Amino acid sequence: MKIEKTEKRITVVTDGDFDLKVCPELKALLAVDLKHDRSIHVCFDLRKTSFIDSSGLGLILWVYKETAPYGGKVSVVNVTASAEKLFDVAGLSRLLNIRRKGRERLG
Amino acid sequence: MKIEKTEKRITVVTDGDFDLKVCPELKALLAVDLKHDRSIHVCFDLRKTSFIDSSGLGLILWVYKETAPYGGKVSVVNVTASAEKLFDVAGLSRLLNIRRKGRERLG
Amino acid sequence: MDKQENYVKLEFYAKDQNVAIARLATAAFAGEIGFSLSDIEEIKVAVSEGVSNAIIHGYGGDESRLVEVTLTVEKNLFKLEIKDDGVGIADIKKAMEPTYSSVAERMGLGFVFMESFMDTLNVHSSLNCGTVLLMTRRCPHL
Amino acid sequence: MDKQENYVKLEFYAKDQNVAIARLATAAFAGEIGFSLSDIEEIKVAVSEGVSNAIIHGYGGDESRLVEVTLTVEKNLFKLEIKDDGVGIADIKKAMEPTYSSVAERMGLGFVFMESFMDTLNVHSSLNCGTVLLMTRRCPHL
Ligand SMILES: Nc1ncnc2c1ncn2[C@@H]1O[C@H](COP(=O)(O)OP(=O)(O)O)[C@@H](O)[C@H]1O
Ligand SMILES: Nc1ncnc2c1ncn2[C@@H]1O[C@H](COP(=O)(O)OP(=O)(O)O)[C@@H](O)[C@H]1O
Repeated sequence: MKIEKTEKRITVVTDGDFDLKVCPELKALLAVDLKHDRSIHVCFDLRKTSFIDSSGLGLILWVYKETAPYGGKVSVVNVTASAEKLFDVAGLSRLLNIRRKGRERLG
Repeated sequence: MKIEKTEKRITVVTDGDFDLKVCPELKALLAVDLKHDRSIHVCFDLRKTSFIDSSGLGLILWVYKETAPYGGKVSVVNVTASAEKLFDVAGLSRLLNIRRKGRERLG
Repeated sequence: MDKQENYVKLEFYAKDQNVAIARLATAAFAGEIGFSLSDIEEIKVAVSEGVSNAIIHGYGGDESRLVEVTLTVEKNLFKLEIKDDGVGIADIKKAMEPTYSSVAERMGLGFVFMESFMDTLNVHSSLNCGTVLLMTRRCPHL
Repeated sequence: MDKQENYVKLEFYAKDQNVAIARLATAAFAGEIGFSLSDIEEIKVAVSEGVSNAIIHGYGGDESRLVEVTLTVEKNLFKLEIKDDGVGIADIKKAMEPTYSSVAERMGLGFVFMESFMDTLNVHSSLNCGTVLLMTRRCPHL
Protein backbone atom coordinates (compact mmCIF):
# COMPACT_ATOMS: atom_id res chain seq x y z
CA MET A 1 0.00 0.00 0.00
CA LYS A 2 1.28 3.43 -0.89
CA ILE A 3 -0.19 6.81 -0.02
CA GLU A 4 0.98 9.89 -1.85
CA LYS A 5 -0.03 13.35 -0.79
CA THR A 6 0.04 16.72 -2.50
CA GLU A 7 -1.72 19.83 -1.23
CA LYS A 8 -4.82 19.12 -3.28
CA ARG A 9 -4.88 15.40 -3.48
CA ILE A 10 -4.27 12.13 -1.65
CA THR A 11 -3.62 9.13 -3.87
CA VAL A 12 -4.01 5.71 -2.30
CA VAL A 13 -2.55 2.76 -4.19
CA THR A 14 -3.76 -0.38 -2.45
CA ASP A 15 -2.05 -3.58 -3.48
CA GLY A 16 -3.13 -7.19 -3.18
CA ASP A 17 -6.33 -7.58 -1.20
CA PHE A 18 -8.48 -4.57 -0.35
CA ASP A 19 -10.54 -6.43 2.26
CA LEU A 20 -11.30 -6.65 5.97
CA LYS A 21 -7.64 -7.11 6.81
CA VAL A 22 -6.28 -3.87 5.40
CA CYS A 23 -9.21 -1.55 6.14
CA PRO A 24 -8.65 -0.64 9.81
CA GLU A 25 -5.04 0.42 9.25
CA LEU A 26 -5.82 2.35 6.07
CA LYS A 27 -8.77 4.06 7.73
CA ALA A 28 -6.61 5.19 10.66
CA LEU A 29 -4.01 6.61 8.28
CA LEU A 30 -6.58 8.47 6.20
CA ALA A 31 -8.44 9.76 9.27
CA VAL A 32 -5.32 11.68 10.27
CA ASP A 33 -5.07 13.33 6.86
CA LEU A 34 -8.76 14.13 6.62
CA LYS A 35 -8.68 15.84 10.00
CA HIS A 36 -6.45 18.48 8.41
CA ASP A 37 -8.45 18.99 5.27
CA ARG A 38 -11.81 17.56 4.32
CA SER A 39 -12.11 19.43 1.05
CA ILE A 40 -9.37 17.34 -0.51
CA HIS A 41 -9.57 15.02 -3.53
CA VAL A 42 -8.92 11.40 -2.58
CA CYS A 43 -8.04 9.09 -5.44
CA PHE A 44 -8.02 5.32 -4.96
CA ASP A 45 -5.82 3.72 -7.58
CA LEU A 46 -6.69 0.01 -7.82
CA ARG A 47 -4.09 -0.89 -10.45
CA LYS A 48 -2.33 -3.26 -8.05
CA THR A 49 -5.45 -4.43 -6.23
CA SER A 50 -6.26 -8.04 -6.99
CA PHE A 51 -9.38 -8.23 -4.84
CA ILE A 52 -11.94 -5.90 -3.29
CA ASP A 53 -15.16 -6.65 -1.40
CA SER A 54 -17.72 -4.70 0.64
CA SER A 55 -15.14 -3.96 3.35
CA GLY A 56 -13.00 -2.10 0.79
CA LEU A 57 -16.03 -0.41 -0.74
CA GLY A 58 -17.14 0.60 2.74
CA LEU A 59 -13.85 2.36 3.35
CA ILE A 60 -14.12 4.25 0.07
CA LEU A 61 -17.69 5.26 0.92
CA TRP A 62 -16.53 6.41 4.35
CA VAL A 63 -13.99 8.73 2.71
CA TYR A 64 -16.77 10.03 0.47
CA LYS A 65 -18.98 10.78 3.44
CA GLU A 66 -16.14 12.52 5.27
CA THR A 67 -15.21 14.75 2.36
CA ALA A 68 -18.29 15.36 0.17
CA PRO A 69 -19.99 17.84 2.56
CA TYR A 70 -16.80 19.90 2.56
CA GLY A 71 -16.38 20.02 -1.17
CA GLY A 72 -14.02 17.09 -1.33
CA LYS A 73 -14.01 14.55 -4.14
CA VAL A 74 -13.42 10.81 -4.36
CA SER A 75 -12.32 9.01 -7.46
CA VAL A 76 -11.49 5.37 -8.08
CA VAL A 77 -9.28 4.58 -11.04
CA ASN A 78 -7.88 1.53 -12.78
CA VAL A 79 -10.86 -0.55 -11.78
CA THR A 80 -11.14 -4.08 -13.23
CA ALA A 81 -14.35 -5.27 -14.84
CA SER A 82 -15.05 -7.52 -11.82
CA ALA A 83 -14.56 -4.70 -9.33
CA GLU A 84 -16.67 -2.36 -11.46
CA LYS A 85 -19.56 -4.79 -11.06
CA LEU A 86 -19.31 -4.42 -7.27
CA PHE A 87 -19.45 -0.64 -7.47
CA ASP A 88 -22.48 -0.95 -9.74
CA VAL A 89 -24.34 -3.41 -7.50
CA ALA A 90 -23.52 -1.20 -4.51
CA GLY A 91 -24.93 1.83 -6.30
CA LEU A 92 -21.65 3.68 -5.82
CA SER A 93 -21.12 4.34 -9.53
CA ARG A 94 -23.45 7.33 -9.20
CA LEU A 95 -21.72 8.83 -6.17
CA LEU A 96 -18.11 8.33 -7.07
CA ASN A 97 -16.00 9.03 -10.08
CA ILE A 98 -15.10 5.52 -11.22
CA ARG A 99 -12.86 4.83 -14.16
CA ARG A 100 -11.66 1.65 -15.77
CA LYS A 101 -8.45 3.14 -17.07
CA GLY A 102 -7.32 6.10 -15.01
CA ARG A 103 -5.47 9.05 -16.41
CA GLU A 104 -4.78 9.90 -12.82
CA ARG A 105 -1.60 8.12 -12.01
CA LEU A 106 0.67 7.99 -9.05
CA GLY A 107 3.99 9.83 -9.41
CA MET B 1 0.78 -28.35 -21.19
CA LYS B 2 2.17 -28.43 -24.68
CA ILE B 3 4.12 -31.18 -26.40
CA GLU B 4 6.02 -30.43 -29.58
CA LYS B 5 7.63 -33.13 -31.64
CA THR B 6 10.26 -33.12 -34.34
CA GLU B 7 12.05 -36.20 -35.64
CA LYS B 8 14.91 -35.81 -33.17
CA ARG B 9 13.29 -34.17 -30.24
CA ILE B 10 10.21 -33.98 -28.05
CA THR B 11 9.77 -30.73 -26.16
CA VAL B 12 7.39 -30.77 -23.21
CA VAL B 13 6.25 -27.40 -21.86
CA THR B 14 4.43 -28.06 -18.62
CA ASP B 15 2.47 -25.16 -17.20
CA GLY B 16 1.25 -24.45 -13.69
CA ASP B 17 1.79 -27.37 -11.35
CA PHE B 18 4.02 -30.28 -12.35
CA ASP B 19 2.79 -32.54 -9.55
CA LEU B 20 0.82 -35.71 -8.81
CA LYS B 21 -2.17 -34.43 -10.74
CA VAL B 22 -0.58 -33.99 -14.15
CA CYS B 23 1.88 -36.89 -14.11
CA PRO B 24 -0.33 -39.86 -15.08
CA GLU B 25 -1.68 -38.15 -18.18
CA LEU B 26 1.69 -36.80 -19.27
CA LYS B 27 3.29 -40.19 -18.73
CA ALA B 28 0.66 -41.90 -20.88
CA LEU B 29 1.22 -39.39 -23.68
CA LEU B 30 4.99 -39.76 -23.58
CA ALA B 31 4.82 -43.55 -23.35
CA VAL B 32 3.20 -43.63 -26.78
CA ASP B 33 5.96 -41.51 -28.30
CA LEU B 34 8.78 -43.39 -26.62
CA LYS B 35 7.43 -46.67 -27.94
CA HIS B 36 8.30 -45.44 -31.43
CA ASP B 37 11.76 -44.15 -30.65
CA ARG B 38 13.73 -44.45 -27.43
CA SER B 39 16.87 -42.78 -28.79
CA ILE B 40 15.15 -39.43 -28.89
CA HIS B 41 16.04 -36.22 -27.04
CA VAL B 42 13.31 -35.18 -24.60
CA CYS B 43 13.46 -31.61 -23.40
CA PHE B 44 11.35 -30.45 -20.45
CA ASP B 45 10.86 -26.69 -20.62
CA LEU B 46 9.78 -25.45 -17.20
CA ARG B 47 9.38 -21.78 -18.16
CA LYS B 48 5.67 -21.88 -17.37
CA THR B 49 5.90 -24.30 -14.48
CA SER B 50 5.16 -22.64 -11.15
CA PHE B 51 5.64 -25.73 -9.02
CA ILE B 52 7.38 -29.11 -9.20
CA ASP B 53 7.82 -31.81 -6.57
CA SER B 54 9.06 -35.41 -6.43
CA SER B 55 6.13 -36.59 -8.59
CA GLY B 56 7.30 -34.31 -11.42
CA LEU B 57 10.93 -35.25 -10.87
CA GLY B 58 9.91 -38.90 -10.90
CA LEU B 59 8.34 -38.51 -14.32
CA ILE B 60 11.47 -36.87 -15.69
CA LEU B 61 13.63 -39.64 -14.23
CA TRP B 62 11.30 -42.23 -15.79
CA VAL B 63 11.88 -40.67 -19.21
CA TYR B 64 15.63 -40.76 -18.54
CA LYS B 65 15.49 -44.46 -17.68
CA GLU B 66 13.40 -45.23 -20.76
CA THR B 67 15.73 -43.41 -23.15
CA ALA B 68 19.28 -43.43 -21.75
CA PRO B 69 20.03 -47.10 -22.57
CA TYR B 70 19.04 -46.42 -26.20
CA GLY B 71 21.18 -43.32 -26.63
CA GLY B 72 18.40 -40.88 -25.80
CA LYS B 73 18.94 -37.70 -23.89
CA VAL B 74 16.93 -35.73 -21.36
CA SER B 75 17.33 -32.05 -20.69
CA VAL B 76 15.46 -29.70 -18.38
CA VAL B 77 15.57 -26.01 -19.21
CA ASN B 78 14.34 -22.75 -17.73
CA VAL B 79 14.56 -24.11 -14.23
CA THR B 80 13.96 -21.69 -11.34
CA ALA B 81 16.38 -21.50 -8.41
CA SER B 82 13.83 -23.27 -6.18
CA ALA B 83 13.33 -26.12 -8.63
CA GLU B 84 17.09 -26.43 -9.17
CA LYS B 85 17.48 -27.13 -5.47
CA LEU B 86 15.12 -30.12 -5.83
CA PHE B 87 17.13 -31.55 -8.71
CA ASP B 88 20.29 -31.11 -6.61
CA VAL B 89 18.87 -32.74 -3.48
CA ALA B 90 17.52 -35.57 -5.65
CA GLY B 91 20.96 -36.07 -7.18
CA LEU B 92 19.52 -35.64 -10.66
CA SER B 93 21.80 -32.76 -11.60
CA ARG B 94 24.48 -35.31 -12.46
CA LEU B 95 22.24 -37.48 -14.64
CA LEU B 96 20.33 -34.85 -16.54
CA ASN B 97 21.27 -31.77 -18.47
CA ILE B 98 19.73 -29.04 -16.31
CA ARG B 99 19.86 -25.39 -17.21
CA ARG B 100 18.60 -22.26 -15.52
CA LYS B 101 18.12 -20.34 -18.73
CA GLY B 102 17.58 -22.57 -21.70
CA ARG B 103 18.74 -21.79 -25.16
CA GLU B 104 16.48 -24.62 -26.22
CA ARG B 105 13.16 -23.00 -26.83
CA LEU B 106 9.87 -24.20 -28.10
CA GLY B 107 9.04 -23.22 -31.66
CA MET C 1 -16.29 -41.55 -7.34
CA ASP C 2 -17.27 -39.12 -10.08
CA LYS C 3 -14.18 -37.32 -11.34
CA GLN C 4 -15.62 -33.89 -10.56
CA GLU C 5 -17.13 -34.72 -7.18
CA ASN C 6 -15.09 -33.09 -4.45
CA TYR C 7 -15.09 -31.96 -0.83
CA VAL C 8 -12.78 -29.58 1.04
CA LYS C 9 -13.46 -28.23 4.52
CA LEU C 10 -11.54 -25.44 6.20
CA GLU C 11 -11.67 -24.55 9.87
CA PHE C 12 -9.79 -21.52 11.15
CA TYR C 13 -9.47 -18.85 13.82
CA ALA C 14 -11.72 -15.83 13.31
CA LYS C 15 -8.79 -13.66 12.25
CA ASP C 16 -8.93 -11.16 9.43
CA GLN C 17 -5.88 -12.62 7.68
CA ASN C 18 -7.75 -15.91 7.28
CA VAL C 19 -10.34 -14.35 4.98
CA ALA C 20 -7.67 -14.37 2.26
CA ILE C 21 -6.81 -18.02 2.95
CA ALA C 22 -10.47 -19.07 2.69
CA ARG C 23 -10.77 -17.04 -0.49
CA LEU C 24 -7.70 -18.60 -2.09
CA ALA C 25 -8.76 -22.14 -1.23
CA THR C 26 -12.26 -21.47 -2.55
CA ALA C 27 -10.90 -19.95 -5.75
CA ALA C 28 -8.66 -22.97 -6.32
CA PHE C 29 -11.59 -25.34 -5.63
CA ALA C 30 -13.82 -23.43 -8.07
CA GLY C 31 -11.04 -23.34 -10.66
CA GLU C 32 -10.76 -27.14 -10.53
CA ILE C 33 -14.48 -27.40 -11.24
CA GLY C 34 -14.00 -25.34 -14.38
CA PHE C 35 -15.54 -22.01 -13.40
CA SER C 36 -14.25 -19.14 -15.55
CA LEU C 37 -11.97 -16.48 -14.14
CA SER C 38 -14.81 -13.98 -13.91
CA ASP C 39 -17.07 -16.56 -12.20
CA ILE C 40 -14.25 -17.19 -9.74
CA GLU C 41 -13.96 -13.47 -8.99
CA GLU C 42 -17.63 -13.49 -8.04
CA ILE C 43 -17.33 -16.61 -5.92
CA LYS C 44 -14.37 -15.01 -4.13
CA VAL C 45 -16.54 -12.04 -3.21
CA ALA C 46 -19.26 -14.33 -1.87
CA VAL C 47 -16.93 -16.33 0.39
CA SER C 48 -15.16 -13.19 1.51
CA GLU C 49 -18.41 -11.52 2.59
CA GLY C 50 -19.62 -14.58 4.45
CA VAL C 51 -16.36 -15.18 6.30
CA SER C 52 -15.94 -11.48 7.12
CA ASN C 53 -19.43 -11.48 8.61
CA ALA C 54 -18.67 -14.50 10.77
CA ILE C 55 -15.55 -12.75 12.08
CA ILE C 56 -17.02 -9.27 12.61
CA HIS C 57 -20.65 -9.93 13.47
CA GLY C 58 -20.69 -13.55 14.60
CA TYR C 59 -17.71 -13.33 16.92
CA GLY C 60 -17.38 -9.57 17.33
CA GLY C 61 -13.62 -9.71 17.07
CA ASP C 62 -12.96 -12.69 19.37
CA GLU C 63 -10.17 -14.24 17.32
CA SER C 64 -10.00 -17.47 19.30
CA ARG C 65 -13.34 -18.66 17.90
CA LEU C 66 -13.62 -20.94 14.87
CA VAL C 67 -15.11 -20.35 11.43
CA GLU C 68 -15.87 -23.28 9.12
CA VAL C 69 -16.00 -23.12 5.34
CA THR C 70 -17.16 -26.24 3.52
CA LEU C 71 -16.80 -26.58 -0.24
CA THR C 72 -18.50 -29.39 -2.10
CA VAL C 73 -19.30 -30.18 -5.68
CA GLU C 74 -21.70 -32.92 -6.60
CA LYS C 75 -23.93 -33.50 -9.59
CA ASN C 76 -22.86 -30.24 -11.23
CA LEU C 77 -23.71 -28.13 -8.20
CA PHE C 78 -21.11 -26.15 -6.30
CA LYS C 79 -22.01 -25.66 -2.62
CA LEU C 80 -20.38 -23.16 -0.30
CA GLU C 81 -21.23 -23.34 3.40
CA ILE C 82 -19.96 -20.87 5.99
CA LYS C 83 -20.57 -21.55 9.65
CA ASP C 84 -19.90 -19.78 12.92
CA ASP C 85 -21.06 -20.49 16.50
CA GLY C 86 -21.37 -16.82 17.30
CA VAL C 87 -24.12 -14.47 18.42
CA GLY C 88 -26.54 -15.39 15.66
CA ILE C 89 -29.03 -13.16 13.87
CA ALA C 90 -32.26 -12.14 15.60
CA ASP C 91 -34.13 -10.99 12.49
CA ILE C 92 -32.78 -12.66 9.37
CA LYS C 93 -35.17 -10.86 7.03
CA LYS C 94 -34.09 -7.46 8.29
CA ALA C 95 -30.41 -8.44 8.28
CA MET C 96 -30.67 -9.36 4.60
CA GLU C 97 -32.20 -6.04 3.55
CA PRO C 98 -29.85 -4.09 1.29
CA THR C 99 -27.81 -1.47 3.19
CA TYR C 100 -28.99 -2.72 6.59
CA SER C 101 -26.05 -3.11 8.95
CA SER C 102 -25.85 -3.34 12.71
CA VAL C 103 -22.41 -1.73 12.52
CA ALA C 104 -22.43 1.97 11.67
CA GLU C 105 -19.35 1.99 9.47
CA ARG C 106 -20.35 -1.00 7.34
CA MET C 107 -22.35 -0.85 4.14
CA GLY C 108 -24.87 -3.61 4.69
CA LEU C 109 -24.08 -5.08 1.31
CA GLY C 110 -22.57 -8.42 2.27
CA PHE C 111 -25.81 -10.37 1.78
CA VAL C 112 -26.55 -8.39 -1.39
CA PHE C 113 -23.22 -9.46 -2.89
CA MET C 114 -23.68 -13.09 -1.80
CA GLU C 115 -27.13 -13.14 -3.42
CA SER C 116 -25.93 -11.38 -6.56
CA PHE C 117 -22.96 -13.63 -7.15
CA MET C 118 -24.32 -17.04 -6.21
CA ASP C 119 -27.44 -18.75 -7.56
CA THR C 120 -28.99 -19.39 -4.16
CA LEU C 121 -28.37 -18.23 -0.58
CA ASN C 122 -29.95 -19.73 2.52
CA VAL C 123 -29.37 -18.32 5.97
CA HIS C 124 -29.95 -20.40 9.10
CA SER C 125 -29.36 -18.66 12.37
CA SER C 126 -30.53 -18.57 15.92
CA LEU C 127 -29.56 -16.19 18.70
CA ASN C 128 -26.45 -17.27 20.58
CA CYS C 129 -26.19 -20.47 18.57
CA GLY C 130 -24.51 -19.10 15.49
CA THR C 131 -25.14 -18.78 11.81
CA VAL C 132 -24.89 -21.07 8.81
CA LEU C 133 -24.88 -19.70 5.28
CA LEU C 134 -25.50 -22.13 2.46
CA MET C 135 -24.86 -20.88 -1.05
CA THR C 136 -24.96 -22.79 -4.31
CA ARG C 137 -23.97 -22.12 -7.87
CA ARG C 138 -24.47 -24.30 -10.94
CA CYS C 139 -21.23 -25.57 -12.42
CA PRO C 140 -20.33 -24.58 -15.95
CA HIS C 141 -21.03 -27.21 -18.59
CA LEU C 142 -17.64 -28.50 -19.61
CA MET D 1 -4.44 -13.66 21.24
CA ASP D 2 -0.96 -12.93 19.89
CA LYS D 3 -1.23 -11.22 16.52
CA GLN D 4 0.81 -13.88 14.78
CA GLU D 5 -0.78 -16.91 16.45
CA ASN D 6 -2.95 -18.74 13.97
CA TYR D 7 -4.66 -22.02 13.14
CA VAL D 8 -6.13 -23.33 9.90
CA LYS D 9 -7.24 -26.91 9.33
CA LEU D 10 -8.13 -28.44 5.99
CA GLU D 11 -9.92 -31.71 5.46
CA PHE D 12 -10.43 -33.03 1.94
CA TYR D 13 -11.03 -36.05 -0.27
CA ALA D 14 -7.88 -37.93 -1.23
CA LYS D 15 -7.99 -36.59 -4.80
CA ASP D 16 -4.95 -35.47 -6.71
CA GLN D 17 -6.44 -32.04 -7.51
CA ASN D 18 -6.59 -31.30 -3.79
CA VAL D 19 -2.81 -31.38 -3.44
CA ALA D 20 -2.76 -27.97 -5.13
CA ILE D 21 -5.47 -26.63 -2.81
CA ALA D 22 -3.57 -27.76 0.28
CA ARG D 23 -0.42 -26.24 -1.18
CA LEU D 24 -2.06 -22.88 -1.91
CA ALA D 25 -3.63 -22.63 1.54
CA THR D 26 -0.33 -23.56 3.17
CA ALA D 27 1.57 -21.02 1.06
CA ALA D 28 -0.91 -18.29 2.02
CA PHE D 29 -0.67 -19.26 5.69
CA ALA D 30 3.14 -19.20 5.56
CA GLY D 31 3.09 -15.89 3.71
CA GLU D 32 1.02 -14.32 6.47
CA ILE D 33 3.63 -15.44 8.99
CA GLY D 34 6.28 -13.59 7.03
CA PHE D 35 8.21 -16.44 5.42
CA SER D 36 10.12 -15.29 2.33
CA LEU D 37 9.11 -16.39 -1.15
CA SER D 38 11.93 -18.92 -1.33
CA ASP D 39 11.01 -20.30 2.13
CA ILE D 40 7.44 -20.62 0.91
CA GLU D 41 8.57 -22.56 -2.15
CA GLU D 42 10.24 -25.07 0.17
CA ILE D 43 7.24 -25.31 2.47
CA LYS D 44 5.05 -25.94 -0.60
CA VAL D 45 7.23 -28.90 -1.53
CA ALA D 46 6.98 -30.32 2.00
CA VAL D 47 3.17 -30.16 2.14
CA SER D 48 2.88 -31.45 -1.40
CA GLU D 49 5.01 -34.52 -0.65
CA GLY D 50 3.14 -35.31 2.54
CA VAL D 51 -0.31 -34.96 1.01
CA SER D 52 0.68 -36.87 -2.13
CA ASN D 53 1.91 -39.73 0.09
CA ALA D 54 -1.37 -39.82 2.01
CA ILE D 55 -3.26 -40.06 -1.29
CA ILE D 56 -1.02 -42.57 -3.06
CA HIS D 57 0.35 -44.72 -0.27
CA GLY D 58 -2.05 -44.15 2.62
CA TYR D 59 -5.24 -44.64 0.63
CA GLY D 60 -3.89 -46.31 -2.51
CA GLY D 61 -6.14 -44.26 -4.74
CA ASP D 62 -9.40 -44.53 -2.78
CA GLU D 63 -10.58 -40.96 -3.35
CA SER D 64 -13.47 -41.12 -0.91
CA ARG D 65 -11.09 -41.15 2.07
CA LEU D 66 -10.13 -38.00 3.96
CA VAL D 67 -6.77 -36.28 4.36
CA GLU D 68 -6.26 -33.65 7.07
CA VAL D 69 -3.74 -30.83 6.95
CA THR D 70 -3.37 -28.70 10.09
CA LEU D 71 -1.42 -25.46 10.04
CA THR D 72 -0.55 -23.70 13.25
CA VAL D 73 1.81 -20.96 14.29
CA GLU D 74 2.54 -20.28 17.92
CA LYS D 75 5.52 -18.76 19.71
CA ASN D 76 7.45 -18.30 16.49
CA LEU D 77 7.09 -21.92 15.42
CA PHE D 78 5.24 -22.97 12.27
CA LYS D 79 3.73 -26.47 12.53
CA LEU D 80 2.47 -28.51 9.61
CA GLU D 81 0.58 -31.72 10.35
CA ILE D 82 -0.62 -34.15 7.69
CA LYS D 83 -2.87 -37.02 8.68
CA ASP D 84 -4.46 -39.97 6.95
CA ASP D 85 -6.33 -43.00 8.29
CA GLY D 86 -4.88 -45.26 5.65
CA VAL D 87 -2.77 -48.41 5.55
CA GLY D 88 0.01 -47.03 7.71
CA ILE D 89 3.74 -47.74 7.51
CA ALA D 90 5.14 -51.05 8.78
CA ASP D 91 8.79 -49.98 8.98
CA ILE D 92 9.11 -46.22 9.36
CA LYS D 93 12.91 -46.25 9.39
CA LYS D 94 13.06 -48.10 6.11
CA ALA D 95 10.33 -45.92 4.58
CA MET D 96 12.35 -42.83 5.37
CA GLU D 97 15.53 -44.06 3.71
CA PRO D 98 16.44 -41.97 0.68
CA THR D 99 15.26 -43.55 -2.60
CA TYR D 100 13.25 -46.23 -0.82
CA SER D 101 9.79 -46.50 -2.29
CA SER D 102 7.19 -49.26 -2.17
CA VAL D 103 5.95 -48.12 -5.57
CA ALA D 104 8.26 -48.96 -8.47
CA GLU D 105 7.74 -45.78 -10.46
CA ARG D 106 8.26 -43.38 -7.55
CA MET D 107 11.59 -41.91 -6.48
CA GLY D 108 11.47 -42.43 -2.74
CA LEU D 109 12.41 -38.82 -2.15
CA GLY D 110 9.27 -37.50 -0.46
CA PHE D 111 10.64 -37.89 3.06
CA VAL D 112 14.03 -36.56 1.92
CA PHE D 113 12.40 -33.37 0.65
CA MET D 114 10.27 -32.96 3.78
CA GLU D 115 13.37 -33.33 5.94
CA SER D 116 15.45 -31.01 3.76
CA PHE D 117 12.90 -28.23 3.64
CA MET D 118 11.51 -28.23 7.17
CA ASP D 119 13.48 -27.99 10.43
CA THR D 120 12.00 -31.13 11.97
CA LEU D 121 9.94 -34.08 10.74
CA ASN D 122 8.25 -36.66 12.97
CA VAL D 123 6.41 -39.64 11.58
CA HIS D 124 3.81 -41.51 13.62
CA SER D 125 2.24 -44.49 11.96
CA SER D 126 0.79 -47.86 12.72
CA LEU D 127 -0.38 -50.53 10.32
CA ASN D 128 -4.02 -50.08 9.25
CA CYS D 129 -4.44 -47.08 11.54
CA GLY D 130 -2.91 -44.43 9.35
CA THR D 131 -0.06 -42.00 9.41
CA VAL D 132 0.56 -38.61 10.98
CA LEU D 133 3.43 -36.41 9.84
CA LEU D 134 4.39 -33.52 12.07
CA MET D 135 6.79 -30.97 10.61
CA THR D 136 7.97 -27.71 12.10
CA ARG D 137 9.91 -24.73 10.88
CA ARG D 138 11.08 -21.69 12.85
CA CYS D 139 9.42 -18.48 11.77
CA PRO D 140 11.53 -15.69 10.36
CA HIS D 141 12.35 -12.89 12.80
CA LEU D 142 10.29 -9.97 11.65
N1 LIG E 1 -22.49 -14.38 10.85
C1 LIG E 1 -23.26 -13.43 11.39
N2 LIG E 1 -23.52 -13.42 12.71
C2 LIG E 1 -24.31 -12.46 13.29
N3 LIG E 1 -24.88 -11.47 12.58
C3 LIG E 1 -24.65 -11.42 11.25
C4 LIG E 1 -23.86 -12.38 10.59
N4 LIG E 1 -23.83 -12.07 9.27
C5 LIG E 1 -24.58 -10.98 9.13
N5 LIG E 1 -25.10 -10.57 10.30
C6 LIG E 1 -26.00 -9.40 10.53
O1 LIG E 1 -26.55 -9.03 9.29
C7 LIG E 1 -26.25 -7.68 8.99
C8 LIG E 1 -26.12 -7.47 7.52
O2 LIG E 1 -25.03 -8.19 7.00
P1 LIG E 1 -24.36 -7.73 5.64
O3 LIG E 1 -25.40 -7.60 4.59
O4 LIG E 1 -23.24 -8.66 5.34
O5 LIG E 1 -23.79 -6.28 5.92
P2 LIG E 1 -22.58 -5.76 6.81
O6 LIG E 1 -21.59 -6.87 7.02
O7 LIG E 1 -22.00 -4.66 6.00
O8 LIG E 1 -23.16 -5.30 8.09
C9 LIG E 1 -25.01 -7.39 9.78
O9 LIG E 1 -24.81 -6.02 10.03
C10 LIG E 1 -25.23 -8.21 11.05
O10 LIG E 1 -26.08 -7.51 11.93
N1 LIG F 1 1.00 -41.74 4.28
C1 LIG F 1 1.60 -42.93 4.05
N2 LIG F 1 0.93 -44.08 4.24
C2 LIG F 1 1.52 -45.26 4.00
N3 LIG F 1 2.79 -45.41 3.57
C3 LIG F 1 3.51 -44.29 3.36
C4 LIG F 1 2.97 -43.01 3.58
N4 LIG F 1 3.93 -42.10 3.30
C5 LIG F 1 5.01 -42.78 2.92
N5 LIG F 1 4.78 -44.12 2.95
C6 LIG F 1 5.74 -45.18 2.61
O1 LIG F 1 7.05 -44.63 2.64
C7 LIG F 1 7.69 -44.82 1.38
C8 LIG F 1 8.64 -43.67 1.10
O2 LIG F 1 7.93 -42.46 0.96
P1 LIG F 1 8.58 -41.26 0.16
O3 LIG F 1 9.96 -40.99 0.69
O4 LIG F 1 7.65 -40.11 0.19
O5 LIG F 1 8.77 -41.80 -1.31
P2 LIG F 1 7.70 -42.13 -2.47
O6 LIG F 1 6.43 -41.39 -2.21
O7 LIG F 1 8.38 -41.69 -3.69
O8 LIG F 1 7.50 -43.61 -2.43
C9 LIG F 1 6.55 -44.92 0.39
O9 LIG F 1 6.94 -45.59 -0.79
C10 LIG F 1 5.53 -45.72 1.21
O10 LIG F 1 5.82 -47.09 1.20
